[in-house]
Amino acid sequence: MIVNQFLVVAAALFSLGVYGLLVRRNAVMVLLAVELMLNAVNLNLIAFESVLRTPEALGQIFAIFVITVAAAEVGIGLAIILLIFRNRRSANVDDFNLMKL
Amino acid sequence: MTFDVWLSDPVNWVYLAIGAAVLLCGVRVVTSQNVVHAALFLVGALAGSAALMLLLSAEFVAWTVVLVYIGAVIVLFLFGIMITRAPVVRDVGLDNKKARPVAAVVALATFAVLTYTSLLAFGNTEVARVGDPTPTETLAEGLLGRFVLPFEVVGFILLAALIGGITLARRDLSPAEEEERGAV
Amino acid sequence: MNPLVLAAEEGAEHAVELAAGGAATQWAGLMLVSPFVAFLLIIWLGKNMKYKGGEFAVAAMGLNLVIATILFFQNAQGGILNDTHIFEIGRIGLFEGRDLVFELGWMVDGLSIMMYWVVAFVGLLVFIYALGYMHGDVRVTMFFASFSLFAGAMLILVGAPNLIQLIIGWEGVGLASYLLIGHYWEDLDNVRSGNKAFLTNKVADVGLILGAIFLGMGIGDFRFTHINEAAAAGEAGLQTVAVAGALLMFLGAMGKSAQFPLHIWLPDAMAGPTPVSALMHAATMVTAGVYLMARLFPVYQYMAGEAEILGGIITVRGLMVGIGAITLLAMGLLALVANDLKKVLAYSTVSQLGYMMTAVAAGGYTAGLFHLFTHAFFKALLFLGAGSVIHAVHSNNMTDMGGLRKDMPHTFRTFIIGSLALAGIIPLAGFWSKDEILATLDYEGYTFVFWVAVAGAFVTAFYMTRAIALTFFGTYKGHGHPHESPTIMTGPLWVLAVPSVIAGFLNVPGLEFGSFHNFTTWLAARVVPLGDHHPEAPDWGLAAIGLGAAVLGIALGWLVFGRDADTQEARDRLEIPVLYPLLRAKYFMDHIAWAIVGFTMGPAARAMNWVNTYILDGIVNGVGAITMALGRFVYGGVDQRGIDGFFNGVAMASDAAGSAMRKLQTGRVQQYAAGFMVGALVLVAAVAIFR
Amino acid sequence: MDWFENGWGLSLIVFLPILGALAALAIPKERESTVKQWSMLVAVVTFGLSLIVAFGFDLGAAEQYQFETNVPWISAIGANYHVGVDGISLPLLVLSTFILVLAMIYSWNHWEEPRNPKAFLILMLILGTGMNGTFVALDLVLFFIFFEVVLLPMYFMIGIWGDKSMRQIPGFGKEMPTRLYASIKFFLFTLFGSAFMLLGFLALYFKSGEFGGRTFDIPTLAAHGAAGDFASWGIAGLVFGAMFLGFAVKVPMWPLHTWLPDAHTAAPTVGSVLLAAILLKLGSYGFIRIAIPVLPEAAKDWAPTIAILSVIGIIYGSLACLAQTDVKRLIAFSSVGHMGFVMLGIATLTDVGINASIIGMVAHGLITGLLFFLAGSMHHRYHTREMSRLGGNLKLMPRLGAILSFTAMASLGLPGLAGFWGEFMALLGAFNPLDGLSVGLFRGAMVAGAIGTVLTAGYMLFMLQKVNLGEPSEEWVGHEFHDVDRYEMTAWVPLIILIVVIGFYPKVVFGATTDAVVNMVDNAYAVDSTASLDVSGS
Repeated sequence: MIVNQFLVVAAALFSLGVYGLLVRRNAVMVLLAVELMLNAVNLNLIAFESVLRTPEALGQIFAIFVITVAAAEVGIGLAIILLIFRNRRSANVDDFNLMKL
Repeated sequence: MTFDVWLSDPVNWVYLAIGAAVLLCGVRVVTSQNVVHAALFLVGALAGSAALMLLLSAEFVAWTVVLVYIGAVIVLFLFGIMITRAPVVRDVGLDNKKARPVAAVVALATFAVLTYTSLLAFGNTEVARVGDPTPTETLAEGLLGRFVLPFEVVGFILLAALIGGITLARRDLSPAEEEERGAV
Repeated sequence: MNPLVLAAEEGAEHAVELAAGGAATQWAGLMLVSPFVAFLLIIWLGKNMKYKGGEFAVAAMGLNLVIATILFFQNAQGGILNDTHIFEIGRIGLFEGRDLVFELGWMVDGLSIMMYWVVAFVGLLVFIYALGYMHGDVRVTMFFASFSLFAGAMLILVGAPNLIQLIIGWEGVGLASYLLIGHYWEDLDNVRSGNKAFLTNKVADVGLILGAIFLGMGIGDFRFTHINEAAAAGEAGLQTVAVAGALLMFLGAMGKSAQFPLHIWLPDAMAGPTPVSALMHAATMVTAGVYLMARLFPVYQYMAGEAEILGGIITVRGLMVGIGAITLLAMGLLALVANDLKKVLAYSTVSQLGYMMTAVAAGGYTAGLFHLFTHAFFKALLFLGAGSVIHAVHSNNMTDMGGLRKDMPHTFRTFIIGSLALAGIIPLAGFWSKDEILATLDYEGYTFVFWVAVAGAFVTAFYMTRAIALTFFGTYKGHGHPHESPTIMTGPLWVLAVPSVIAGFLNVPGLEFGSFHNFTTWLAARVVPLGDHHPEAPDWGLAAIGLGAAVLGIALGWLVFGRDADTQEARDRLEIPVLYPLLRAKYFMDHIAWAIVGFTMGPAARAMNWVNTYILDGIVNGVGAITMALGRFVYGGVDQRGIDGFFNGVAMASDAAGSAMRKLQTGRVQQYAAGFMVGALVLVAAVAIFR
Repeated sequence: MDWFENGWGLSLIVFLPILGALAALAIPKERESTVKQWSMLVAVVTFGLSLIVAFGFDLGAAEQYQFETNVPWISAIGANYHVGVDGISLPLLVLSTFILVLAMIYSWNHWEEPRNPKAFLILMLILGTGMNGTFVALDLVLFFIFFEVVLLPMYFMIGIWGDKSMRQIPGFGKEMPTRLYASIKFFLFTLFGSAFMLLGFLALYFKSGEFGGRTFDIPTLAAHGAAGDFASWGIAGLVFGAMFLGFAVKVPMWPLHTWLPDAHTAAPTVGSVLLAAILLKLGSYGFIRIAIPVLPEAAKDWAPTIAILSVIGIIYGSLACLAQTDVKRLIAFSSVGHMGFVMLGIATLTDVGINASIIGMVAHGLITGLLFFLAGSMHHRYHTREMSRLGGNLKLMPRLGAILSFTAMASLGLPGLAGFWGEFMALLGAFNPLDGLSVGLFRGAMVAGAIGTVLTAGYMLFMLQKVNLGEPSEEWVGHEFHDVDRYEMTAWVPLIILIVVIGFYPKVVFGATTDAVVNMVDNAYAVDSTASLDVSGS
């Protein structure tokens, strides 16, 4: 196993996330795409760690931090979406183009 | 390393199978016209990457991904989907069709750049850690030792997010509704 | 290595008088051929006979039972060592001047004799039953022809002395299964069930075929005896491929024996007539996977079992035990919520197959096969009983049944016997075989799986109580007035009830029947020692745990469904939130399978077709078309438009630039994000290139 | 029968059909039954002669050319009239004469419009000469001529009696008749390949001058190949590539297959049968007979490419089948997959693999031939091949439906029927390719090929479900369909019996081939494996 095979998968996942981020209209779907990107980053961190082999397993620790932050991000993101949905009866990003309610 | 030498290692077959599954799921996450399907495919993509992490001997992180992402975050998503009343059937208006070509180009460019840079950086570097899982102990020591401050900060962020989420999502009831609820 | 030496080394445990078989083993080949003779006779003469050709099928099976019984007794007295009769059907040159020989033939040893006898005994009874059940149905001739084809293929499978013949029989039973599941092919749903069964098995067969290639080419020989000897002797050629081969073989066994997640075909296979479900999808065909694992037991025991796979996460054996354990519990739970009587039994079958697989995988060769042996009787009995009920009420659905114990006393009593045997109530057959599995799991140290198996025993008792309560107790809810089935159908029920009660005593640890020894001795493969564990005496502690779980299941089942089985409240009690919808949806396995096939194969096929039509053909056609297009371009493009086009183009370009600039400022987050991504990419690329 | 043994028997088998065709020219067009009886007589006698060859063949010496004739022919270029059979060509020769007889029986009362039995039969006889000749030719010039002879009758068969519908070809302005498009595509494609093949032959001819005289003789060239004379030849790879193009078009290998679905779909029934059963085998036979023994080193270099293309063909052909709506086109695409297995066997360059490819060729000839017969008969009755309109065939015509089910099962490689051995042994061969070939790559090919068998089962069951099972659609209610008639039965029953016999007793084929194949592989690779071990880098 070479490290690049994992990096390529991660890169592909990240790019798919970028695609989803740009193309989706539904805000929840945009968040899904962001999750995909975050996950790709995690995969990268793990792959780097398996090459660098730091004694404290830094890559894995960072991955855990990323997971935690991602969980927080989803929670707050969904809450915001919920709020907007309640006020505008829509979860489409297209409708978020005015910074007023 | 030539391709056939690489291919003759059965672990790489496993990798190929999982990688293909991950990518397939990933593609469906961003292309599926059914929001529930997209969320379920995200489960597949996450599970696949957890499997890849297992291949990389990062057991703890892999199971964390399974537990936190698949177990918790996806449920959150499904709630989000349901609450925002997204249609759970095929929804042709889910994508901004005009953005597709641009998005595809940007995504391909991202992929190209990332792949190019990682090839540049790592070449044929072998994965050092095969079949030698990182002990959870190491992680625990790292988290509660050198990184204890960030760890606490992250925990605080999570708490803040939780409170913020509740505050944001909580519906302020009108006095009439308040009364109604009290009656029940 | 000399087989006798190996057997002697194993010591006193198998101190049976070893002798080559006599005339009976020669005649055993007749068993493999007679169903095919019956098949041809049925097709040729069947249409005009009273039972539409079923007579031939029964006659062939009767002959087989006679031969199998003679072999059985001869083997029980230690009269048969391991006799193989073969015919060469092909020979080709192989590497190093050796020849690769393809053979057909039949093998006569303890394992195959047991399978011969089960297939012949259950087969004969089911055939007789089918004479009554299928009377007046459509295409009875075709039914019996396919059924005979199945019997022949199954005997070819279990008699196979080598992997090639095993594959032939294996796919042969698959074909018969496809034909019989789709027996009522006017309804496309049944056809789809048949297709699902065939294709799921075909996926698994990739494992079987590749596994056969790995193991066979590892030592250049496809004979089981040679592969097993090589495994026991640790031959290097086999060692290199053993793990891959063993895993692939297990994949094949997972398909045929309906192990999770390849179990999805078996519940749908209930679309076939009930005798088919009884014989093929409960008693014999689906046990082929377990049989295969037992046949290649030394490969797992000596070579592949403890090997670590997937980077050391799990051992081969652990994987197999795990899959068996998942199957036995998860599928048992599904039987709790099924409303179709046959599907309850189908899920029960999958669950019991999980028991067998777990046992064989954990190293309990005898335990797994003993459960296979007893399960064949009581599960065939249950299916035939269900068929009798369905015959009477003309519905598969338990909500159309109820209160049948008065109207159908014979069916009711035999069904109770079968259920108690399945639930594992002492002293019926299922108790002893399940106990042996529990003992094996305990001995081999699979403590967690042991408790899973105990939980499975509880669930088994629970869903069988539910099925009986809904079917035979309460009040009748269907149409018309149900009647007991004719003797030709109830007869086989009572005959099957006998071994369901007593078969368990054949292998009580420490109990021997004089010169007949016991089941363990009959089955012992005397060519290669198996090294599995046999307790000296029953462990009553373990037995009590298993029995307690079963009794608890029955009690709880009766408490929930017993007296008020008809009422809605009784049914609602099961509707536990989350779990109930999950079970009703069958863990979404069908959805997942469909998603995998639907989202990959369909688009891939369309893509290939598109590539073919537009790209490959396009190149060919393009070469032809380009010449003409070039001519058109020179005239139309350059001459007519070129000069005017230039001026128009300049104007259009400036207009477009203006519009594009205006669009930049849109207020849409995603467009900003796209810009951000592009910027970041340019920076990264610049760093990477000019570093 | 001394003259027969000494080779003139083979010449009779080759030239009897064309002589019969010449004689048939003299029969007036109106006397249809005379023409039919005469052609049938010629075909049956040819088949009988090939049986005499088969039974007179010394199986103990299957690796040698028997019934051999070698006389000077065009002395200016050293081309000889050299024919003979060995264990490799014998099964194919018998298959070829046999299928011709069955095709004649079938066409006894199935004539496509414009009705002209005389012309059609004459073309079939000429085709017979071409096919038989290719399988016995032992001289490159002779081989090339026979290889090209088959083009002409097939071109006319498709072009005159083929599909009458019109079709819009992308890139062309007007619609054109499907049959013309298909026939021209078939002709040009094959001719394109043959041109390169001829270049390759000429290169061999001139190169052989360095080792004791220029020659077109295949055994002599193979001996040069075995002795390693061509091992250090710089352009050997290119020469092999040229021959590869010629043979691969005929097989056909992906991506040179696009003529095949069109030609098969457009051709009249008998044309499709002959095309599938025999013509495709000319290509793969060419690999075994010429390309590999003469240029073993180059073959080794090319083997991975061939294997990869074969596997792509297997997966691609199967997937394309799943997307088809036309029964005949589906069967045509299935040939791409099945011939992929044949080529995978050849690419392993082992005894097992090449035996697999020969039995695969025979089985594919029998099974796909039968499938095309059935598709033709169904089209004859329903006047459509659209699967969406068919259904319940088994109810409308039980016998036809039963035979279709049987053949589909054979085609998906059910063990116990002929199709199994070709697929299974090709995978078996891929497990252990020739020393020096990449084991990883070939095992990957093996896995992919095994997955291909699942796809094959998928589309065959899909086809059965659409065509055979379920209730007949309303369109056909009230129609009277005549089930299989006796001409069809006579043509099909021998095929069915052979499929079962080969399935359970593959020795019918292996008995003849194995010694010849072992001898060929040993000659080609045993010598150089010791001489140039360091070069091959195993």
